Amino acid sequence: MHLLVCGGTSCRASESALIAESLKRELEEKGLGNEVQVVMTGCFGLCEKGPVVKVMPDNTFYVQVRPEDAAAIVAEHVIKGKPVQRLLYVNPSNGEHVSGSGQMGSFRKQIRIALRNCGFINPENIDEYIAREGYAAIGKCVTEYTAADVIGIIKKSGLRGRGGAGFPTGLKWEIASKNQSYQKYVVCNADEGDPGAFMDRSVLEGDPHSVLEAMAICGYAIGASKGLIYIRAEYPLAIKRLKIAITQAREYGLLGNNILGSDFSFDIDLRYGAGAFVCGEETALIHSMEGMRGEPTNKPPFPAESGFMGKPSNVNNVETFASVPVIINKGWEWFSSIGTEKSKGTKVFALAGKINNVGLIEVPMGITLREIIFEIGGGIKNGKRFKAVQTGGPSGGCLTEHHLDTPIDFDNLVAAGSMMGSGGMIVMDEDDCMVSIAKFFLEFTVEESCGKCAPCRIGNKRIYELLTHITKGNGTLADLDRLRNMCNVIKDTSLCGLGQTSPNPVLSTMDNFMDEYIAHVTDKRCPAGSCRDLMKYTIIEEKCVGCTACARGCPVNAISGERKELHFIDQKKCIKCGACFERCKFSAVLIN
Amino acid sequence: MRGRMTMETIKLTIDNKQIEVEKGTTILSAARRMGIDIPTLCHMKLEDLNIENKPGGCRICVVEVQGRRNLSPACITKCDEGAVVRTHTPRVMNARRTVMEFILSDHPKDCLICPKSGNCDLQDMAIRLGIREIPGQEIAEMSTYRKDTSPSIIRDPDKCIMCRRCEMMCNEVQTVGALSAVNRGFMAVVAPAFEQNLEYSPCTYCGQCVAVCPTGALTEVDHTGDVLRAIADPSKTVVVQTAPAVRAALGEEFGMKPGTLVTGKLVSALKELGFDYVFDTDFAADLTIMEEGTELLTRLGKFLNGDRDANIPILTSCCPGWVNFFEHNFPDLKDVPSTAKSPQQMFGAIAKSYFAEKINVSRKDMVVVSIMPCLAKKYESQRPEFSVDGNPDVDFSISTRELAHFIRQANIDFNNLPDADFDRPLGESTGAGVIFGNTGGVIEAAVRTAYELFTGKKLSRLDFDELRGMEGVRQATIDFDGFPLNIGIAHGLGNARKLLDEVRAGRSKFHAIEVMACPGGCIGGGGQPLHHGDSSILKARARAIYEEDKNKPIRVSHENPYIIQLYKEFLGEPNAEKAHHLLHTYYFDKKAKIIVKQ
Amino acid sequence: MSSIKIELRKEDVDKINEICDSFDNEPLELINILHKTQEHFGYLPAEIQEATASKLNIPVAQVYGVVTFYSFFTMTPRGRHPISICMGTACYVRGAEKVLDEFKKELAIQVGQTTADGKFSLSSLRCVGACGLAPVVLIGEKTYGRVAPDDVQDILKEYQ
Amino acid sequence: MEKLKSLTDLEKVRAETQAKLDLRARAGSPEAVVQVRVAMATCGIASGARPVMDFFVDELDKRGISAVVTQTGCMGYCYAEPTVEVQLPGQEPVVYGFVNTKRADEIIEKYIRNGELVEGIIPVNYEKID
Repeated sequence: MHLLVCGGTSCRASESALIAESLKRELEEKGLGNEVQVVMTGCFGLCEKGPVVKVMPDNTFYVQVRPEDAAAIVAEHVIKGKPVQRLLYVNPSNGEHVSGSGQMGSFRKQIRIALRNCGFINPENIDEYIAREGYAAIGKCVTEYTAADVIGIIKKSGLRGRGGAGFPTGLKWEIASKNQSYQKYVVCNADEGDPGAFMDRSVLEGDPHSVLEAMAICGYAIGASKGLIYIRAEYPLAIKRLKIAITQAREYGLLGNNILGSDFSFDIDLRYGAGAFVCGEETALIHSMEGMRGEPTNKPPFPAESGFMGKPSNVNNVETFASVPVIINKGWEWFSSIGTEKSKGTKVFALAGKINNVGLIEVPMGITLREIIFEIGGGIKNGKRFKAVQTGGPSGGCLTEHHLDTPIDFDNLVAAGSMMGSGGMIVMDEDDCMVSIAKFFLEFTVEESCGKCAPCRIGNKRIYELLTHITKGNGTLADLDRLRNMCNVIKDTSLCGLGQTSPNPVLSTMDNFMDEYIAHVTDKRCPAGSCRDLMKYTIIEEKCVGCTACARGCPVNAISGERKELHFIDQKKCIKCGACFERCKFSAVLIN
Repeated sequence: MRGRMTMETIKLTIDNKQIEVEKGTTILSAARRMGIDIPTLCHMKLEDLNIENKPGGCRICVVEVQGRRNLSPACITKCDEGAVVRTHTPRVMNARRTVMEFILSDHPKDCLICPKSGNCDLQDMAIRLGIREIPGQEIAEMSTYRKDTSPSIIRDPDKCIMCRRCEMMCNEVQTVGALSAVNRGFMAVVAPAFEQNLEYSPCTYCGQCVAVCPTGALTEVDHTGDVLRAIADPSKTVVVQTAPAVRAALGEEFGMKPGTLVTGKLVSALKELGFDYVFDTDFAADLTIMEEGTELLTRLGKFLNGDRDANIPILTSCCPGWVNFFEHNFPDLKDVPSTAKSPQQMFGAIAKSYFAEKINVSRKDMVVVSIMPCLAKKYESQRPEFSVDGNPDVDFSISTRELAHFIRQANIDFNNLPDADFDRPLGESTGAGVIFGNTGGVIEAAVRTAYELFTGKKLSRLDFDELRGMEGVRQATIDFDGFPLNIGIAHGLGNARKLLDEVRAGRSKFHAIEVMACPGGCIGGGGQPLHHGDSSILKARARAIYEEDKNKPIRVSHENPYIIQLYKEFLGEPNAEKAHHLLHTYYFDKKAKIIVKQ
Repeated sequence: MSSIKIELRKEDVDKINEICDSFDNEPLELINILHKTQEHFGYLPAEIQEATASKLNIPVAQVYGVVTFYSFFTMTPRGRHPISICMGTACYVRGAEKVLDEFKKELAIQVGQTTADGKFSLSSLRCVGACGLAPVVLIGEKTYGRVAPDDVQDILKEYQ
Repeated sequence: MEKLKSLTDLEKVRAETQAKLDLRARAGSPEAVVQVRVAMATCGIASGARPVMDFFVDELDKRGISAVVTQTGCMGYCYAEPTVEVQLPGQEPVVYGFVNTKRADEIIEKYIRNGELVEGIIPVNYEKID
């Protein structure tokens, strides 16, 4: 028998170590030290109910355990085999105590649909994929369904594009299916480029066949016989596994002519990106696949009308495709039962930043940010205060404490001034300056703008310059008005989605953290203490012992003072490198 | 052409006014039809020439379309049924102004000394939008690049606004491929490969990039200073020749209606400027017809005798941009074009030999200046094979635009100048020489002469309408008294490429092909007054050229008395030894070559 | 307009021709061709672009336009130990910028440059997807996770 | 590989593979083996999953434990990479995080040999759909 004690960061903070000790002591006292082991584990993703203790092998789950509960657990459960009722998890929906973790599904925040095979199967072995119902969906499509049936199922499932704006996938397929052409293309957008997003890569590395199968299903639905995966050249492992998967699928005849004995033929090739974020935009992606500069063109015409080689093309991203086979297998009713009214199913997020459990998570639409950050994510690193979470990458915005309980779906995120984007979710704490964060994203946009249209090419550069100006303490209140106007115009006039969303990080931080902008321009102060130019290092008279360590360490000789006497920092010379702060053993250097 | 059928139409409202347009019409053209002049910067459309630039990049033409989240660019947004469009709401005006401020924030402010000043689309737009300041300019970095001067064209990429017109002309219309958008984002700019000089690119110096550039990013090399110094030098006899297309366009620079012929004033102005002899390139055009026509008939004779190596079709060779083009792209066909020099170079060769002897001036004391609608002529005049002991046959070639500047600088009131006549002997020309300025003109002039020489009969008509027009590729069969002569005509190098590909493949059915590098021919040359995207200007010039032809007493080259005299006194027979030496040339293989190192 | 002449070794010309042939000299495959070419030569200098353009029968300006559009393509040879610092958001909020600054300082080069001895080159890249290890630095094939500015000297010492 | 020409062919592959996997996992079955799955996505490899996988392959063999070591994709626990899932016959799989060769050794000796759980387990925190 094992007693698992959650050693996740937030449980640890609430005395999980003490609980483990108490349990061990109780077991020793009862002479069970050798038979029952106490093991610390990683986070259970239930931090709000922590600390948690799990009893193995019967999977009983205790929540909000205190060190003094150890005696009861050992005496009642370990010795008598009777669960301690008062410590059991209470199902919030019916108020019943739940004993086994098998019945506790409802409190697990994650459901894995797109990631269903990631971490389970060997991605380089097609048999393992097939063992988990792989290629059953395309089999079902070609034998049981018409193309219109398939489109109908996807439409009714409510699946929306996971790549950004959330366009209904079924509708997209329908449009492509209606455009007549002897040749059509299914394109998988695997040019995942948001800084901080890696869900597509994980799917391709962990479950490449699900994408291949879905592309074939799409091909069947829209009447295309050719698929292309546009993938970042920076993803060598994903490319390798895709190539293996394509080869295996061809060997089994699951790609190629007359799939599973039907009239339907479909094959897939790879095309490589070469490091241009804008190629995530579908018209740019298509130009890039044609060997050209990845510059977007005005829509309409949409790719469904005129795409790759001028032929009707349907572009979806990796995660969207990965959700498709399950929908066919388990039915649209099942899929649409998950999620919110307008956003069905689950969404994969790459949870990163100042959070304890950095990871790839898949959650049902409608979950709150609070659940993601404080339960699945295990809360903020180093016990700092939560400040904001950035979603949607360079196209998205920052959400704050006020949004913690907003159910997450496509529309709510947009209403809150951000967007789903591809699913990067970067958590920030009190040390992060929101002006600098905005600047960081704009620097990215400036770097990645294709340069075709003037507002994006020049305007974003001007925003970036103004933000830099502000973080250096040279901004004025009037600059903030100008900043907002520039942002609005760039959104309003840019040619493609990149420019139309690039000011979002600025606008959303201005909306949510205006006080920080104002502090930068009027008080010349960075509240988070991160803008170097706005820092001021001073020496606290009472604490300085005159050891000269700071003066010796100053690279620009900005510190003067005799030995054993108070030292002084010349603000004009100071380059704010922080060397004095680090060297002072007496905490006599003050940063403000 | 499609038959007349009922077009599907669309009704929409622009600025509270209803309009019905054909399906597929853009908001921009619908609005313009209603007299609503939505401003544009990158967009350019040359009607009837099938040339359109519409990257939707500048975003100046944005308008508000009810129900759309963002503003829409009028130039590429098609009208929707029932759409409600507004072109001057506060939102639109603010966006347009802010975008313009962005563009100007990355553009040098040296307008006062910019070669484009006063003739710049960007400047006009700044004036139109009433831009008075550029907020944030003091912290705005500007994108800067190396400048480049070639024999014909100056590039100042700092002034590039990425309208992509030059790139479109160079790649889509001309298929030259010297220019491309390079780099990304803020540093994106149009440039030759490796941002090297045009000299190291396949540039033909056709100057169409310059002709469409809305700013001072692409301009011609200015040789007026050299000309001024030559005129001022008492030891030099300065001879000027002026190309046919110049007289049909120069007036525009002085506010005259496009299509106004200013031949007489042009001659007066050149005399006022102090040129010693004012001659006409049309004379040399007549000479070209003598040589090229003879060459055509010789080759045709061989061809009709079954000689498969007779190099039929013959290709015209008067256009230097075209010559550059085939040297780069079709060096394998370099025996196919006529070996006749261009009129400019024939003129130079004759001026510095026949005429210099006549007036007893040594070659080195004579300066030949040409006024050309063309920038490639600058390069052509500098080709080493067109010089004798380092002394070029044509010393300086200046464009129509440069001449206009020159006239203004010399305090000449052009509009009130009296008409004057060209000097003789090299100023006398026929209608055949004049029409060299239009696409199809060279071949028409050649037909007029070749017909009479081939058949020994007089032509009953001199106007060959079947050879005229603005279609990019045209063909006609002329009855040479029972022999059907198949003629092909291309203007624009992309069109020429189509015909040349056929020649290369041995599929061409033509006996003679005329090629002009510039759309419309020389009247649309890279050195002409800027058309600013208005193709009606080109058509007016073309009409003027044909009008000049009609008014000429002699309209066939071989009847030009001074040409007859030239052969009698000096050259002997067309294509004979002396003529060959002075008036013919040879071509080079200029395709990029890979040299294998061992 | 003067004729362009470029010099290349025979084996290099052969290699370029072989790569282009393997894609049927199809200009639509330009990006794939450039990937293969850069994989072989390590970078894409002007001569190689000229030879590729010539083989594909497209303007070299077009090739250059593509090469300069995509950050994956480079015209300068990379160092023997190419250093890439991830500047994804996760790495950024965990201090990647300071790590990058430290590398710049230690190597005295800027992003996109190579040290004079050809040993190191410095680049920043978008998310490598190892956000759990942020900030992440890649040197050649090796990944360094949770890098602090203080670690930079020690890391570089491994390559002395 | 034979081409699969019908749904029946596909079902046959599915059933055979599943049966094989089931036999491996079932306690007491003649083919029962210890199954070790190493998360070998980019982030896992970047964190050192490859030497860990090699260690399991070599050491399980050396120590005479019949086991199948395979690679798999990202399990999602980026903060705890490298992660390894160990499934003893007849038991629920257990995921271990922060596995280096030292911890791998501990996992082999304590958990695989003796069934004693080792510290550093990552509890499954999501619902499966099958």
